[in-house]
Amino acid sequence: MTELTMARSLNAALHRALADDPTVVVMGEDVGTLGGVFRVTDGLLAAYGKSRVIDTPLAESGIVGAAVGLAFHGFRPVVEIQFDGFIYPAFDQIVCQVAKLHYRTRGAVRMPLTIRVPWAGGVGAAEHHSESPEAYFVHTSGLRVVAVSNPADAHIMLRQAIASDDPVVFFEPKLLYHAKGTVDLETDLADTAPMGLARVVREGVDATIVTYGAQVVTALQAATAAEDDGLSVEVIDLRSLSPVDYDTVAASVRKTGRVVITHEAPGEAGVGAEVAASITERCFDHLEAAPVRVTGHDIPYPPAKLERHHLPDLDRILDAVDRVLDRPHSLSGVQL
Amino acid sequence: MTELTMARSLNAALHRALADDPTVVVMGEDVGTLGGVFRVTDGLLAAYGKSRVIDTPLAESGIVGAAVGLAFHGFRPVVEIQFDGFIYPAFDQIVCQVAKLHYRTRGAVRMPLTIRVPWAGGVGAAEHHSESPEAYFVHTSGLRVVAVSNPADAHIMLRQAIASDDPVVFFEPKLLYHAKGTVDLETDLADTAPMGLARVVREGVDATIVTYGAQVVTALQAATAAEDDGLSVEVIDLRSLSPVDYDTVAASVRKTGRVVITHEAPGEAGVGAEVAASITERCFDHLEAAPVRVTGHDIPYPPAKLERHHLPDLDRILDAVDRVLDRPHSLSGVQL
Amino acid sequence: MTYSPSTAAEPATDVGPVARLITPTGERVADSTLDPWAGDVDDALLVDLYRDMVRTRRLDTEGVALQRQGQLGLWAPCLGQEAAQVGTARALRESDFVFPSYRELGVQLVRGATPAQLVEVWRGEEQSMGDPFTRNTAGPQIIIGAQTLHAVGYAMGIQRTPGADGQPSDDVAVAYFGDGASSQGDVNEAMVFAASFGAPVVFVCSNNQWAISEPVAVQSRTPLAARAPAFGIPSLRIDGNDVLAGFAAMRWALERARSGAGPAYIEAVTYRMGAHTTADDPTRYRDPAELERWRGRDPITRVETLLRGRGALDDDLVAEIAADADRLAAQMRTACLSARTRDPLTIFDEVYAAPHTGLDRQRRAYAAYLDGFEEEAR
Amino acid sequence: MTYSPSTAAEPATDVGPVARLITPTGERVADSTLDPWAGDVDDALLVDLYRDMVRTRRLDTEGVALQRQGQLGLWAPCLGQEAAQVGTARALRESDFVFPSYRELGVQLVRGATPAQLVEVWRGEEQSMGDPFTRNTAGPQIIIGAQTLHAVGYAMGIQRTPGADGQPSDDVAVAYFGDGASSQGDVNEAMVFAASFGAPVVFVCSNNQWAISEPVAVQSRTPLAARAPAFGIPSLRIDGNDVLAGFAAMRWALERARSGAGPAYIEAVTYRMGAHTTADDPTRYRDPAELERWRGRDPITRVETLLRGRGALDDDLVAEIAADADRLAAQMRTACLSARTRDPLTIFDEVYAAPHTGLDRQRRAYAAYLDGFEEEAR
Ligand SMILES: Cc1ncc(C[n+]2csc(CCOP(=O)(O)OP(=O)(O)O)c2C)c(N)n1
Ligand SMILES: Cc1ncc(C[n+]2csc(CCOP(=O)(O)OP(=O)(O)O)c2C)c(N)n1
Ligand SMILES: [Mg+2]
Ligand SMILES: [Mg+2]
Repeated sequence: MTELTMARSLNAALHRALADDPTVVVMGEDVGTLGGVFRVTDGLLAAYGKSRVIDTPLAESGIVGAAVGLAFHGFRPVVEIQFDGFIYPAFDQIVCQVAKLHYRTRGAVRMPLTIRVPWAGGVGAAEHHSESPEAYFVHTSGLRVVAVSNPADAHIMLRQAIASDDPVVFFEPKLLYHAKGTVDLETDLADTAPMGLARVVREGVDATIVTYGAQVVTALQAATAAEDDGLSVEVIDLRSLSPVDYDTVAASVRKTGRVVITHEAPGEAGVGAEVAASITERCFDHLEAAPVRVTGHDIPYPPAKLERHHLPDLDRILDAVDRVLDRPHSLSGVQL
Repeated sequence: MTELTMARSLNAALHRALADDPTVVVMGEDVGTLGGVFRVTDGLLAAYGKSRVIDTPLAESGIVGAAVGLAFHGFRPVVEIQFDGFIYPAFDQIVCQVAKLHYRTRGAVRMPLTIRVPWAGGVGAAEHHSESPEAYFVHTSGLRVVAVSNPADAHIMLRQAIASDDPVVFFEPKLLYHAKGTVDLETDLADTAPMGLARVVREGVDATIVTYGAQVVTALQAATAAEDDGLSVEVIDLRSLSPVDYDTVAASVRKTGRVVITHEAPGEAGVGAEVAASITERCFDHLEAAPVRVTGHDIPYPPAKLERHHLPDLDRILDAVDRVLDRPHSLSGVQL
Repeated sequence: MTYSPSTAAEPATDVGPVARLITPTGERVADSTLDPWAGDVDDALLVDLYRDMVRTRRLDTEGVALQRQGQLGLWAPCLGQEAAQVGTARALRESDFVFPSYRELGVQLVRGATPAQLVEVWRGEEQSMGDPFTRNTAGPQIIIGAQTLHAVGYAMGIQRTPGADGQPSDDVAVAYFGDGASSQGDVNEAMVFAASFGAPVVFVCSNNQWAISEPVAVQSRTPLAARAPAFGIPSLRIDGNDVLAGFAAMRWALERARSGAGPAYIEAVTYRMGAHTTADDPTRYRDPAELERWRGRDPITRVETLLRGRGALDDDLVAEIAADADRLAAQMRTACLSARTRDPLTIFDEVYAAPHTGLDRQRRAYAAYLDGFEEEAR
Repeated sequence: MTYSPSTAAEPATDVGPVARLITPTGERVADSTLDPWAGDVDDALLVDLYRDMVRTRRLDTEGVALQRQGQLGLWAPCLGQEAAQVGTARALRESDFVFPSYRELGVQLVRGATPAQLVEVWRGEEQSMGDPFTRNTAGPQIIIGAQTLHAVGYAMGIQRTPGADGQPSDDVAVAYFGDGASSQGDVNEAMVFAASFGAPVVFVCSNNQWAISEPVAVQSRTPLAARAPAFGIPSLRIDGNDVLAGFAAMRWALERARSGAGPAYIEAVTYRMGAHTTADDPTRYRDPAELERWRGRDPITRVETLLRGRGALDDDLVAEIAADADRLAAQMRTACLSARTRDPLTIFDEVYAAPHTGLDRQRRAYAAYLDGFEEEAR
C-alpha cells in the first residue's frame, strides 16, 4: 500500500500496463517528452521508448483514427485527449469506428482502446477546459464509459480499462489529480471486482445520493453535513457509467425510497436522466418521491469565475436531499 | 392548401425562406445541381443562383465551420448534412462553436443556423444511413432541436427554424419524405404557434404515448389497434426535443397516469430517458406506473435486414402499453 | 521564400498530365517513371490483369441487376474504374493490409472476397465482407475518408512489429479513397501522421471526377496528386484507366514503403461511368459528351487490343474469360437469392467483446418478447 | 506526372529560407517579393510598428505577472512573437475581420482591444473580448484551428455582400493560427473551402516552432508554407520576427484577396520565447541553446537598432514609448484588480437569443434558491 495522488496512481497503472503487455502503446499530444500536461504519462517515454509512447501531431481525429488502425494490427492503444473539451474533433472516429468495428465485423476486429480524458470543472480553467461530455459516450452503444473518484480506483480501473477487449472512455476528474489516497500497486487484476460495479461509499437509510467523479467527494461532504441534521444518507459512486450497476443502485433505493442524482454535466438528456428513468423503472413501488437531479445547468460551461454557480455544490445537494425528503426548509422547493 | 409530400413541403419552405430573406443561404453536399439526394433542395440553385445555394466540398466540419463564419457576417445559413450518420465530423463545430458563440459573446454574435438532417431508419439503408443522433444535440446546451412527423409541420417548422435567431438542429425522417399531407403554403409565420410546442395528435384517457418523428405514425397505428382492445390511448408528438413542451406532456400524463415513451435511438441516455425523468419529476403523484421506454436497443444500428428488430414497431409499442397498464398479456412483462 | 501553386494551370478535372504505359488505343508506350516497375510484366500477367478486370465488370453488372430486381438494398457501381482497382491491388502481397472505400469491388475481388461476401453487405445482411483478417482487407468504409487514418495506424503497427528475424516487417498498409474524400479533414490528418511517422502506407486516390453530383473542381483547384508532396509524401499521377500503370505505380509506392522510405501517394485519374449508386440519377448533373469521351478511354478495351495485337489473347481466350466471369456472377446471384437473414437475436451479439449487464438484460427481454409471439402463435 | 516533395530538404524547424526586410542585426535588406509592398513605409510608420510591439510586450509581461500573483487563471505569453502579430495586423483596415487564436495579444491590441478586455478573458470573467463587431475581431479561439473555417465562411459572406456601390465589398477575413494547428483537419478543410470558392481570406500561420512540448517537426516534414500551394493557395514564408516583412507580406496577401484573386497564406517563422502558458514548464522539453539563439533574433531590438541608426528613434522617444506602454499596463492591472464578477444569474443569459422554456424554468429555480440563502441570512 502506497500513499499516492490520483495523477501518480494513474501513472503507475500506465507503467504497469506498458511493462506487462507489449501490445500497449500510449499516444496523444504531449504525452512523451512532457509527460502530459498533467504529468500522468510522466516517465513513460524514458522507460519504454518512442515506439511505445508516442507524441502525435495535433489532431484528435488523427489520434483516435490511427489508434483504430493500431488496434486492427493487434495493439492496445491508450489514447490521451488533452482536455475534455478537445474530444469532439475525434467524435466521428469514436462513434462510427471505435464503437462499431467489433459489431460490424461480427467480433473479428477488437477495439481495445482506452481513451483517457482529463475531465470536468471546478479548477478555474479557461473555456473548453471544464467540460463533462460523458453522456455523449454513454448514449453511444459499443463503448464502455467509466469515471474515477479516488486514487485507488483510478489505478485499478485504468488497468482494467486497458485490459478490456472493449473500448473504454475513461474520465479522470482534473479536480482530484492531486488528491491523495492509499493505492495497492501490487494488486493482481484477476483478484479485483469487475470494472462495471458501483460502490456504496457511505451507508445510510433515509436517502440515496447517486453520483460519480469529483462529485463523489461533494456528495460525501453533503452526507456528513446531513448527519448533523439527523439524516442518514447513503452515497453511491457509480464508477461505471455504461453499463450502470443497477443492482447496487436499486438495492439502495429500495432501502431508502428516496434518491438524489448529481453530476456536473448539464441535466438535459444527461447521465442523471438515464439513472433517474432506470431507477423509476426498477423501483417504482419503492419510491417515496420522484428522483431528484442536481446537475450543471443547461448552459454552456460559464466563465471560470462563475463556475461555482454552475456546479452542484454541498448546498445544492443538501437542498436536493431536503426536497426528496419533502423537508420544509428546502430552498428551491418552489415548483416553478 | 396543397397536397404535398414531406420532401416537397420542405422544398417549398426553403424556396420561401430564400425568397423572403436575402440573408438565407443553403449549403451542403450536392444541394445545388443535384437538388440534394432527397431532392429537398431541388430547383433552388436555378432559382437563386450559386451565391445563395452552395455545393460545398465534401467535408462536414468545413460546411458547418464555414456556416459559422457566414453567420458572423450576418447570414442565416441552412446547412444540409447528407445523412444522419455523417453529422459527426461536424460535431466539434456544432458543440463548441455553433452552440456556444452566442453565449460566449454575450449575445453579440448570433448563430441562426439551421442544420437539416435526413434522419433515422426503417428505409433499408446501408450502414451509417439510419442513425438517430438527436440525443447528442438535445444534451448540448445552446442548441434547439426539432423533429418533424408530417408535411404540414415540416413546412412551418422549417420556416420557423430558419427564422429562429438560435441554431436549430432539424431532423427530417427519411421514412416520411414521400408521405403526403395537406400543407398551407400561405401561412404567415406570425400567425403560427411557436416552434417549441408539442401536439396531442390523438386524444385518450388510459395511457399516453410520447414520441416524435416517424414513430408518431407507428404510435398512432398502435393507438388505433389498442382501441380495438378497448383502450383509449393519447398520442403526443413532441416536435421540439429541446426544449420539450412539458406543459402539454404533463397535462396528458396527469390525465392518464400512464406513459409510454418511444423513439428509434438507443434508450441509454436517450431523449426518452430525459422525458421519463422529467415526467416523473413533474407528475410523480399522478403516475400509476413507471414510465415505460420503447426504444432502439443499445446496439449499433444493425444491418438493414435486421432493422425491424431494432426499431420499435406497432407490436412493441402495444406491448409497452400493456405493460404500463399492468395488463396480463404483455409479452415481455417478465422482469429480468 | 515564395511558394506558388505552380500546378494551378493544370486542371483538377479530366485527365491532364498523367503517367501511362498503355494508351486508350492499346499501344504500349514508354514512361520513365513507371517503366522500371513494369519491365518484368509479361503477357501472362497482363492477361491475368485483364481477367480480373473482366470479372470485376461482370460482377458489377450483376450487382446493378440484382439491385434493380430488388435483391440488394444498394449497389455502388465501379464501371470504368476496374483498372485503377485491379492494377494497384494486384501489386500487393497477401500480408499487406488494405482499407478500401465502398466502391472498391475490384480491390475486394483481387483480395479474395467471395461473391457471397460481396452481396451480403449490399443486401443488408452484414456490414463487413467477412473477417478482415482472412484476407487482410477491411470491409468497405462508408464514412468518407475515415479509413485513411486506419491505414496509417495499421502502418504504425507494422513499424512496431518485428518479424521472426527481429527486423521490422516490411508489410505495407493501403488506403483507397475518392476525389471527394480528399477534402475531408481525416484524409489530410492521415497524410500528416503518415509523414510525421514515416509510416509504410500507400494512399490510393481514385479520382473518378465526381463525388456524387459534384465535379472534382469543387474539391480542388489543383491536381490531387499535388497535395501529398506538401505533406512530405511523394506522389504519382497516373492514367487510372491503364491497369499496367496502376500496377507499376503501386510497385513503386510499395517498394518505397517496404524499404523504410515512408508513405507514398497515387492519384489514379479515372472516371465513374455509372451512377454514384443505384439510388442516383447522373443525368441530372452530367454532360453526356463527357461520358462519351471517357467511353473512348475504356480500361478493358485497351488491354484487350494490346494483347490481341501481341497474339496473347484471341477469341477463345476472351470467351473463356467471359465464361469464367459469368460463373462468378452466377455464384453471386445464387448467394444473393439464397441468403437467409440471420437470427434476430444476433443483433445483440458482438456489441461488446465481454458480457455487458445492460445489454444482456435487453437481449433477454427481447428474447422473451419474441418467445411470447411464438407462444401466442401456438 | 510525378510530384515529389521538392521542399523535403528544407527543415520544417527553425528558420530556413524566409523572406525578410530587416535582419536580426537591424539592417534593412532588399527582398524582391516583399519590397514592392514596403516601398512606401516611412520611418514614422516604422516607429508606430515599434510602439505597438513594445506595448504588446509590456502588456504580455504584465499578464504573466498578474497570473503569477493569482489575479488571472491563465496567460498565454506571446513574448518573441510581437512582430508577426503587429506587422500583419497593422496592414489591415478596420472593416476587415480577424479570427485570432488565444496567443494573439498583439493582434487584439492593434485591433483595438482595451486592456480591460484583454484581462477579463484570462481572469475567467468573460469568454470573449467584448463585442467582436465593435472592432471586427473575434475573441480568442481555444479549439485549435476551428477559427480558420470561420474566417473562410466570413470571407464567403464578403463575396456575397455588395457594398453601397453594388460592387462586392473588397474586405478580407483573416485567420491566425499556430504551427501545431496546421495538423488539424479543420485547417486543411479551411484551405479546401477557401480555394474552392476563391474566398478573400488570408491565413496567417505563426510558426513559433512549438506546440506546447512538440517541436514543429512532429507536425510537418516540410515547411508549413508549402502546404498552401498544394490546395491552390499561394504562400509566403517570412521571417516572423521582422515586423516590416509581416507588414509587407500581409499587404501582398490582402491586395490579392481584395482584387478577387482569392486566398493567400503567410507562414511567419518565429519563436515562442516564453512558456506555452503560465501552466507550462518549457525547461522540461526545450534546449536552452535554442532559446539563446532566438534571443539574438529579437523582433523589437532589430527595429530599434534600425531606427536609431537612421536617427528616427532616440533615448527620449524610446523612453516615451516605454512610458506609454507602462501606462497601458497599469490600466490593465487596474482593470484586473477592480474586476467584479458579474451577477450569478447572468450565467443563464444569452444561452439562447429567444426565450427557452426549459432554461427559463431553471433560471427561476436557481434565483429562488439564491433568494432562499438571502432569506436565511436575514
Ligand atoms: C462523412 C461522409 N459524408 C458524406 C457522405 C455521403 N457520400 C457518400 S459517397 C459521397 C461522394 C464521395 O465521393 P468520392 O470520395 O469522390 O468517391 P466516389 O463515390 O466517387 O467513389 C458522399 C458525399 C459519406 N458517406 N460520409
Ligand atoms: C482541439 C484542441 N486540441 C488540443 C488543444 C490543447 N492545446 C492548446 S494549445 C496547443 C498547442 C498549439 O500549438 P500551436 O498551434 O503551434 O499554437 P501555439 O500554442 O504555439 O501558439 C494544444 C495542443 C486545444 N486547445 N484544442
Ligand atoms: Mg469520386
Ligand atoms: Mg506553435
